[in-house]
Amino acid sequence: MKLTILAFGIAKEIFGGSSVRLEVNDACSVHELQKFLQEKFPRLNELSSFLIAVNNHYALPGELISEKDEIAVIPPVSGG
Amino acid sequence: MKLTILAFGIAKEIFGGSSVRLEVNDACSVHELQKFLQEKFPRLNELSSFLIAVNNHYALPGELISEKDEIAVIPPVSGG
Amino acid sequence: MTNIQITDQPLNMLSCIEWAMDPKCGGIDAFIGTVRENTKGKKVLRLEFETYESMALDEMKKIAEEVLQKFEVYKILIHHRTGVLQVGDIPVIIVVGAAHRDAAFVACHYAIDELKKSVPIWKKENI
Amino acid sequence: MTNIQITDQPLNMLSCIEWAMDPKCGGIDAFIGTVRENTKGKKVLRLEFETYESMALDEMKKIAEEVLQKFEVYKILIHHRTGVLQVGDIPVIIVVGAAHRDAAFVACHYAIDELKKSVPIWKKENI
Repeated sequence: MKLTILAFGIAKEIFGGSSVRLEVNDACSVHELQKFLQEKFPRLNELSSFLIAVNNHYALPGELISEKDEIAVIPPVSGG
Repeated sequence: MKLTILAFGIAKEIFGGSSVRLEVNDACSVHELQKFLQEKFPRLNELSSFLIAVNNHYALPGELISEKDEIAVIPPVSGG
Repeated sequence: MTNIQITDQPLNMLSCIEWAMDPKCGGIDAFIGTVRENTKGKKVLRLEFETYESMALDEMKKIAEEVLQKFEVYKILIHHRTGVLQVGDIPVIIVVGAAHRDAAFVACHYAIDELKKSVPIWKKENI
Repeated sequence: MTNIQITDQPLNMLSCIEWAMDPKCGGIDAFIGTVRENTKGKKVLRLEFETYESMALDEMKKIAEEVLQKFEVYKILIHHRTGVLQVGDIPVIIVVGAAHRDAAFVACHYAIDELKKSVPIWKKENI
């Protein structure tokens, strides 16, 4: 399936834009997506952490992703 | 010596005014003054506590009072 | 009651605090974050705050609801500003109204700590 | 820096908070006390605050100096109002400015706790 992945903060610089379109396996888990992104964008490994948000909430590693979900890469936050 | 003692809060009601003039022994201590006031104004015993301020600070029981000091009776405070 | 907002306009301290005032409340605690001239020893001129707005609003609402459940407080407001801010500008205001002051302090401190952990907002230096 | 005041005029929240803002400060905590409609189950309409002003100012200064020594904070303001106040009116404002928020919260909480213990101000109900 084809996913559009939103990027924020430093992830935007790593992706070279505020979103990226990627082809991933169907029924991909959050954990698999993280691995896949780390391979594709090795600079993600330089971050102390990055999380995946699915439909505006922090997703657990085992959660399955479908094509209609809103997916985002969340590097360490620094608001306030 | 003759002292003018300022009263605030409930002490004002007990004294029947915002100050009272009293004749006390020379070189009277803060503790002695407290005892003396309790005898003269028994309603002071109904308070959970009352302190004596000498020249705008809380005085210790052993402190000696002189005629030129500013003396005040401080019932439990309730500001804020 | 909760009052959550993300805006690119200057935050209005007075109206934020007045929102939290209530005849039932005896104590209001307000945290006002300001842009400091120094971060980790580096001179700061301005910062840019970026947000994933839909998710940030959800996370801020979650924090506010949690605060109302966890602590004896009546009202919580969380406003965050985005865009480019200068030193002295206010990126965040949190106001908590409670019957008693201890709950107001604890709840307000908790809310800003949680905001800094989970709300998807990012500050960028060197802009 | 300290800013201590006792006044019979309404307190100005905005100018109190603005006084504590500083390029060195990243966090400001403000405590705003308000007159509640209930105290110990009794309905309150208004309260009268009386003070032993010269001593109260000294005690407030002592608290402020102690806060500056004890905690990592730059600025503390303590303003108290006297006279007759209605429900919703503000008898006290304490504002603390610090580089980091934890110190601001702890110092502000400490200051209001100390004020309630030692500053010679009295509230009278039934007036």
